[in-house]
Amino acid sequence: MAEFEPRIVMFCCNWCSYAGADLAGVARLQYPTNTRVIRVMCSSRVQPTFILRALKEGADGVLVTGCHIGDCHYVDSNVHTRDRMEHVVDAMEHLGLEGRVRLEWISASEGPKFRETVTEFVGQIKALGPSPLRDTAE
Amino acid sequence: MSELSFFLGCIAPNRYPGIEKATKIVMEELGVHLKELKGASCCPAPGVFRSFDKITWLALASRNVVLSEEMGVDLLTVCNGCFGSLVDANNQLKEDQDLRAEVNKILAEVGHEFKGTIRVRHIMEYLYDDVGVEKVKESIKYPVDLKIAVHYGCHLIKPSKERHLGSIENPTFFDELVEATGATSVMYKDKNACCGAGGGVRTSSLETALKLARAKIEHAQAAGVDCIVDACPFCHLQMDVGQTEIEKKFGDVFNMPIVHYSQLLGLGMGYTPQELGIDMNYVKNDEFIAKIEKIGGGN
Amino acid sequence: MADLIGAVAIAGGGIAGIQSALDLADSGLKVYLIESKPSIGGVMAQLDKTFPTLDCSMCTLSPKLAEVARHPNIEILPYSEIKSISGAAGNFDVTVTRKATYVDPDKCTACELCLAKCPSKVLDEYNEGLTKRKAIYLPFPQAVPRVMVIDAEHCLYLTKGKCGNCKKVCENDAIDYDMKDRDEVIKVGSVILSTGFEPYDPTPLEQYHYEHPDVLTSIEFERLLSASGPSEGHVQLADGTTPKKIAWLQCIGSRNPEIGRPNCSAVCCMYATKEAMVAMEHDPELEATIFNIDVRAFGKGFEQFYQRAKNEKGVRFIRSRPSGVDIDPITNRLSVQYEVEESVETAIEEFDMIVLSIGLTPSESSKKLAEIAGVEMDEYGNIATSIEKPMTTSVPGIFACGTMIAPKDIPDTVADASGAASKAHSVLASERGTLVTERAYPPEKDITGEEPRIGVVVCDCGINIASVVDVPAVVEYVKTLPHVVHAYEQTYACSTDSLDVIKEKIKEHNLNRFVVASCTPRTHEPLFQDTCRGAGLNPYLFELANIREHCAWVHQKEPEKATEKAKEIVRMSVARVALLDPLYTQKLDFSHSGLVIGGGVAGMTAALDIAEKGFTAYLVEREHELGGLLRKFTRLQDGRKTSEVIDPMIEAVMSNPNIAVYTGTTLDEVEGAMGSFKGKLSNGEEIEFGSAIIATGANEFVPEGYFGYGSDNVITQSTLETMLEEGTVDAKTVVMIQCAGGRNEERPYCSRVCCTTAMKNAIRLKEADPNITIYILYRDIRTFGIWEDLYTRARELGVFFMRYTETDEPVVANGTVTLHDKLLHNTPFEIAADLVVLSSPLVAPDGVEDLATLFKVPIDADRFFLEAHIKLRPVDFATDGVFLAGCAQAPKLVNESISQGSAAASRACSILAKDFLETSGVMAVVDEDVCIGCGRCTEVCAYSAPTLKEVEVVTEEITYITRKSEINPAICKGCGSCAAECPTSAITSRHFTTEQISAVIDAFAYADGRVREVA
Amino acid sequence: MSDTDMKVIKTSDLDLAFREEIMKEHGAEKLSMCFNCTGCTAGCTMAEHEPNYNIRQLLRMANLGMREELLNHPYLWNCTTCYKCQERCPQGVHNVDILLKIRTMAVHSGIMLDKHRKVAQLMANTGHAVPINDDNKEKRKKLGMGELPETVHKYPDALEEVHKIVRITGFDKLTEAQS
Ligand SMILES: Cc1cc2nc3c(=O)[nH]c(=O)nc-3n(C[C@H](O)[C@H](O)[C@H](O)COP(=O)(O)OP(=O)(O)OC[C@H]3O[C@@H](n4cnc5c(N)ncnc54)[C@H](O)[C@@H]3O)c2cc1C
Ligand SMILES: Cc1cc2nc3c(=O)[nH]c(=O)nc-3n(C[C@H](O)[C@H](O)[C@H](O)COP(=O)(O)OP(=O)(O)OC[C@H]3O[C@@H](n4cnc5c(N)ncnc54)[C@H](O)[C@@H]3O)c2cc1C
Ligand code: SF4
Ligand code: SF4
Ligand code: SF4
Ligand code: SF4
Ligand code: SF4
Ligand code: SF4
Ligand code: SF4
Ligand code: SF4
Repeated sequence: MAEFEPRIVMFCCNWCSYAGADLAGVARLQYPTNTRVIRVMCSSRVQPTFILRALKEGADGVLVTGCHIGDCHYVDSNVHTRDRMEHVVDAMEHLGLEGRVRLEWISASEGPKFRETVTEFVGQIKALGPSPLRDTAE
Repeated sequence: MSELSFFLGCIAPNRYPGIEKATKIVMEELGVHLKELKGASCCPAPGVFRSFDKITWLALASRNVVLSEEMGVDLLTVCNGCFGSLVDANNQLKEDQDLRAEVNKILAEVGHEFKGTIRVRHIMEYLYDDVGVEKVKESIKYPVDLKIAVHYGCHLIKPSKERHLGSIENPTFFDELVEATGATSVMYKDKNACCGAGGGVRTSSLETALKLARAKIEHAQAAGVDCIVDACPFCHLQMDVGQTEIEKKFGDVFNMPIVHYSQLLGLGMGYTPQELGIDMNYVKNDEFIAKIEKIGGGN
Repeated sequence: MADLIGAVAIAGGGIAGIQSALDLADSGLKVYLIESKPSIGGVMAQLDKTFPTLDCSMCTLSPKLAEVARHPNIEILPYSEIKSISGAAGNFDVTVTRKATYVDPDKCTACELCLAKCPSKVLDEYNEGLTKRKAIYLPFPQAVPRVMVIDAEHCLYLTKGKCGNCKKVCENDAIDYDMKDRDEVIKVGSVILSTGFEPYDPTPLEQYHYEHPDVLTSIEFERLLSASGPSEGHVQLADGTTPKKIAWLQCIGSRNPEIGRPNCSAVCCMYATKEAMVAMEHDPELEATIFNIDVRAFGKGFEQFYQRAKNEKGVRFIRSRPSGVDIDPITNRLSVQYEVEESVETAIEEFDMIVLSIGLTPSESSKKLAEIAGVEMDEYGNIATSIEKPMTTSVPGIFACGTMIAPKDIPDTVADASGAASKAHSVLASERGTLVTERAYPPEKDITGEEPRIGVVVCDCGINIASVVDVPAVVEYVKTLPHVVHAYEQTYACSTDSLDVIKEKIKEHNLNRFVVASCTPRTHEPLFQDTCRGAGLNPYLFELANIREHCAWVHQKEPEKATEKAKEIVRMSVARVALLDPLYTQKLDFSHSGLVIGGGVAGMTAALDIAEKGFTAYLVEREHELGGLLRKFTRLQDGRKTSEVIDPMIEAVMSNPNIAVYTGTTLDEVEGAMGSFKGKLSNGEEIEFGSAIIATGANEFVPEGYFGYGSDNVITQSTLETMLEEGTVDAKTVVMIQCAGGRNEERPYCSRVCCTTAMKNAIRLKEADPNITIYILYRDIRTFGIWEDLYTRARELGVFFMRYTETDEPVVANGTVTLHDKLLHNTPFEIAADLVVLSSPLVAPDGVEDLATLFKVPIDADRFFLEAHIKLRPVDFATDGVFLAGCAQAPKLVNESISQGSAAASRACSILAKDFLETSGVMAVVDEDVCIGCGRCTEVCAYSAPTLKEVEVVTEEITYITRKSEINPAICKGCGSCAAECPTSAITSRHFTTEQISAVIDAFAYADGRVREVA
Repeated sequence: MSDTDMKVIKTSDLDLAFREEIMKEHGAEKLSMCFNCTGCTAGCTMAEHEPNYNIRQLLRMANLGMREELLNHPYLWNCTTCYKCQERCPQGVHNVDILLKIRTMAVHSGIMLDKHRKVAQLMANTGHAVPINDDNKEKRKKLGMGELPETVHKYPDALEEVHKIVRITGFDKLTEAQS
């Protein structure tokens, strides 16, 4: 059987983490191909229902990324991201989806961190195996 | 026929008379008459004497120049050291009136005066500029089929501000003159490097001086040449006598023949190594002598 | 007086000319951009990456090239040179010789059919002669304008009457062998000279053996590194093998008075560091060595870049300048001899490749142009300007910028260029808008009720994408997706002609949505959006799928998976674009005043430049006097009193009716956004302004705890300057210690000015008393560019220079300074000093954090303000309408601070000059019917854009008053936080609606490409 | 610990006029212009073979006024005057001209190597630094040349001129054997 290749949705804010991903690209930092990026202007746009939808529709993991606290292009909007994500991560435990959702701060200059985060998260999801919601997705 | 005075210096007449003789022969063949510069002294050697006392150096050097001035002809040297000393002295006295006055005061005591009327010439530069490569080529009766490492020597071309002989990093005039004899000038490592003798180093730190000479000869040998051709009896001595010393001190044996350009030219004109004193080198390389004996068609 | 003409001629289309052109054109002036080569772009177009950010040079430049190409106010005159200039400031006749290209630019589509058939091969100057091109050619793939040119010297038809192939194959009948050079007269009000530099040709320095095929110049090496270069970015030797050891030799053709080039070239230390780093990234096995005299890492972020190269990347820096390169004639191997650090010995080391870090030299054609223009040059052919008027030439109305004035890097060039634009704009302020053409767009198509008809172009990016991703397969796949009407492949989607293709496709296939699958939207979205507009599509009906940075580049070794991923990325974008709505901007009235904070030279210049253009400037200075740091020192490096510069400037500011000066005042509150800021000053006054410039400068660091500061006779440079002016220096021996408190862990940056300052003061001391003994103890002497003259002068006057290292600093104690010198075998060298002067760095002043918070702009780790883009936006903040200038950005010299002051004014005025302000279409709106007035949006919005207002709700049964949220479009930034927070989904975050994002999530999931139906 | 380990160079002990004295010499004017690029040393053939020899070091000591140390420097006489450094110095520092000046200063302070003293005396006495010897008289004869060259060797009057000059300049005294 082919090795399990997780499918991961990644939300990136336009100013920091998307730019960090761009920088990883410019620097040709290689990382696994499993993530698909959805760009939003600010990580605070990511409402919990998006995450649930992604998981429901077959994602094995969801990675939300934004500017570091203090660096938010929208002053401190990412504080709200943090608060919302705390709830989402908590909820995952109850849904048996522990470890499948993560929030990371990646700045525009952190190409290497972008790579590390993705690489590590892909590894983590690989270890967890396919999402239990996967079957219901089709 | 052009005329020049022939300034001998020390080493050519006193250690390598073959160079002195070869020069006279080849210049005559080329239509240049060399007149004896009677009573000339040591140039005196720039590295040492200029390092000791500038005025003594200038006074003695200018005396040599003045002897030629008095004959009304330019002065020819076959030695880079002599060239360096005499050109520098001649130029400095031409430019600096105070210095000239100071030196003339001394020269007056021995009945001379520096007037600044002549040029100091080096055989290579004279051949290239005044005789011309073409004429040299025409004078060759027996092409010299040798692979040669050309050693310009430092003071032939440097300091460039006093020499004006074109590129100092990649000079070609000597090579052209060598090739005019039918020989091949072979590129070798650190071709422009110093032989190690100058500046009084051969006198004060022979062993160090020899290290430079050894490197030079090593590189020439690695390039597969038959001999090294120079234009300076001091370089000549450093690389020839030096080989015997190198053998003693470091144990390396090269058997590298060292030939002055005037001698090389003589070969091409049909003179024998013996007539040119090439066999009088301290390094005895019979094979080489046998090879160059054949150049004149074996006569 | 002749009438003023609202147009500017710019000679030289390098980054300098491009920036000047864009600023002026945006401000409403007509621009003629005259470039002698067939394409604009200058040297920057040839570079690979740029220091210190390692941005791709072409990636940052090409959007600018395209912007120039499509700007309605800019006319490019390629392959042209100025022949004569007559007239006076405000009204010049400029005669331009337009060289024959033998190709009709209106007919050529750059189809490249002719290229294949041209038999004549010529060394390609774009690749520095490392490859060949044809006699008919396009200078480089992203060239602007994108039309062919025939190189008359090498064309067989034009030289020998043979061939004629290109004419035969050209289907557009574009070839015209009879074309002649012709002169054209353009009428302008001002002229900007920006014809740049030429890389020094190292051939005369024979000892470096440039003739050896593996001895390259740095610019050739840039081409080797570049993916678009001769070996597609693979650094290789002449025999095709990969070098394992490369050495860079610095200062080749610079800092060499013996060859008549005494100046430092200012950029080569950094570009060599960059080249070494990038080369090591290409090949981690590579050993990179940089031989230098001083490492001149003086600009913002440079020192950190250098330290990173040295300490983290393992680039070897050797402080020795080999005097030549040796070639082994048998092996042909290269070697250099150098002095070994921390020893008196030399070593000889072999290298596979040697890169000569050649200097920047004024080009012959620049000198000729300067003569034509009649402007003064210095003895080396640089345009002569003064410290206080750094862009002003000796001829009124003619300005200069960039490397034509002195060697400098891209950010300094760009600042200069905006500064020169400001100066030209000031001359012609009254003529703004008189000669411009509105950017004309066709009427927008109404797409209401239409089914999505999507067009997709998948870009190869040359080989950037295509070498990893199977682009044709992606195209085929995309064609199967719902609503996709047309999909195709393109080599360079962003090239001017490709943009035209997009427009054609939109028309041809009646498309109402468009996706470009290429690179990052962060650089390319505006370009393509504008193209869509040009085709009558609302710009928001466009989507970029990033298959380069997020795919091809990061999965280079997994082409199959990358292709799959690319397909999915495009699939998600297609799903999104199908649901996008047309959005419209709003035109708002706004304030045409500018606020400048900080009354140093930068701030005062900015205020004056704004005022000169007819706008009101508020100048807020917290001290009681204007002048800033210039009050703390007494002479400039050209020997004049600082008061000669500062007094007239203060006088000009105070007497200008358009400037309101507030000294002893600070700005305490700010609200609003670009166009409509409202501020409250500490005196209680409220002001309104459309844009703001932060020019709060810097202070001299008090080097407490360094080199005995505080004890007797240990002072800083500023104190010395005061003493010098007062004549109170009473010392026989003075020791200056450089980098005192700088370039260390606490302040890891180089302060840029203190080396020059030390030279200046040492010269003053020596000139006042030739018998004084001065030792300058340094780590690197960083008298970059033309300031090398001062270093030279100091040595001429007999100042002693001794080097120390960070790990072995001099010790100051009891009237002595002791250090170690390797050449003296590190025997302690004890200087009996009467006076020790510390060159301490400039540091950011108090209060920058407050300002940063007020304007929501960032500061860096060293507390200097952080510009939007280190290379191309040196005086912009990412936040619209806010700019920065002078030492607030990083330490710099007076001329540079002034240049930035003008630059910031130019940028600010390109906004103030507009008649109205356009809001973004991307913002949040409330559906009142659904809003329950909970007010959660007001809590999360960082800008207070939503407010709860009372509304009367009238239903059939009752009428009642309730609260509903309302979002101010001028304030909303479109972050979408409110939408995420709203419990009833009353808020729509436009362009990022819940529906749109959900569709993308679904498209992620459904590999069959099912896309949700449009409602 | 030996004395040398403890040594400290104190500027108060240095001769700050030393540099000016050198720079007065024609050709030595640019001594202070050296900006320590190392180019002279990094190219010096002598340095390649004698690692302790560093021309830049000598210039540095000259610049700093280290008169005593420099005139007694063990490697002061290692330069072969090949002029490579001088030709390549970007600042136009005439390394060799300067060095030669420094050497004369050493000699005039009585600091001279014995071997150099011998050559000097030879020259002062015979007019030739390398005078003729029997071996070479033989060679000359064999080549058909006069036994003695047409130099001071053959003309005693000329030699007398040389003697007179060295007396006037004081060269004979200067290079006399030291007690
Ligand atoms: C090897 C190398 C690497 C570099 N790396 C970096 C880096 O990483 N980061 C950085 O910031 N800087 C770098 N630089 C410096 C950078 O190239 C310059 O700062 C920048 O290109 C200067 O732009 P410019 O517009 O002033 O001049 P140019 O780029 O020279 O542009 C001048 C333009 O004028 C045109 N022109 C010339 N004469 C005429 C005329 N008579 N009429 C009309 N047009 C004319 C030219 O064709 C050219 O297009 C590097 C430089 C070199 C040599
Ligand atoms: C000792 C010394 C010698 C120098 N010598 C030279 C030289 O010879 N040549 C040269 O070219 N350069 C020299 N410089 C550098 C030169 O001082 C700067 O380039 C120049 O002063 C920078 O001008 P600026 O306007 O950016 O900043 P500043 O001159 O620092 O002006 C900033 C102004 O902003 C005000 N400000 C700060 N914060 C606020 C706030 N929150 N609200 C309102 N106002 C505020 C400050 O009070 C100040 O007046 C020297 C610097 C020093 C320290
Ligand atoms: S000249 Fe003609 S053939 Fe050549 S690119 Fe232009 S249109 Fe095509
Ligand atoms: S006519 Fe000239 S440019 Fe055209 S194909 Fe022939 S050689 Fe090339
Ligand atoms: S010191 Fe100046 S000239 Fe030399 S490499 Fe560095 S920047 Fe270029
Ligand atoms: S990916 Fe395409 S659009 Fe983007 S830079 Fe490359 S060529 Fe231009
Ligand atoms: S003294 Fe100043 S300018 Fe010079 S290197 Fe140090 S920090 Fe940089
Ligand atoms: S989108 Fe962001 S800025 Fe706009 S109102 Fe909502 S929270 Fe505020
Ligand atoms: S080459 Fe010249 S400048 Fe460089 S170290 Fe030697 S003397 Fe000084
Ligand atoms: S002249 Fe002397 S110091 Fe200079 S390179 Fe030659 S041997 Fe070395």
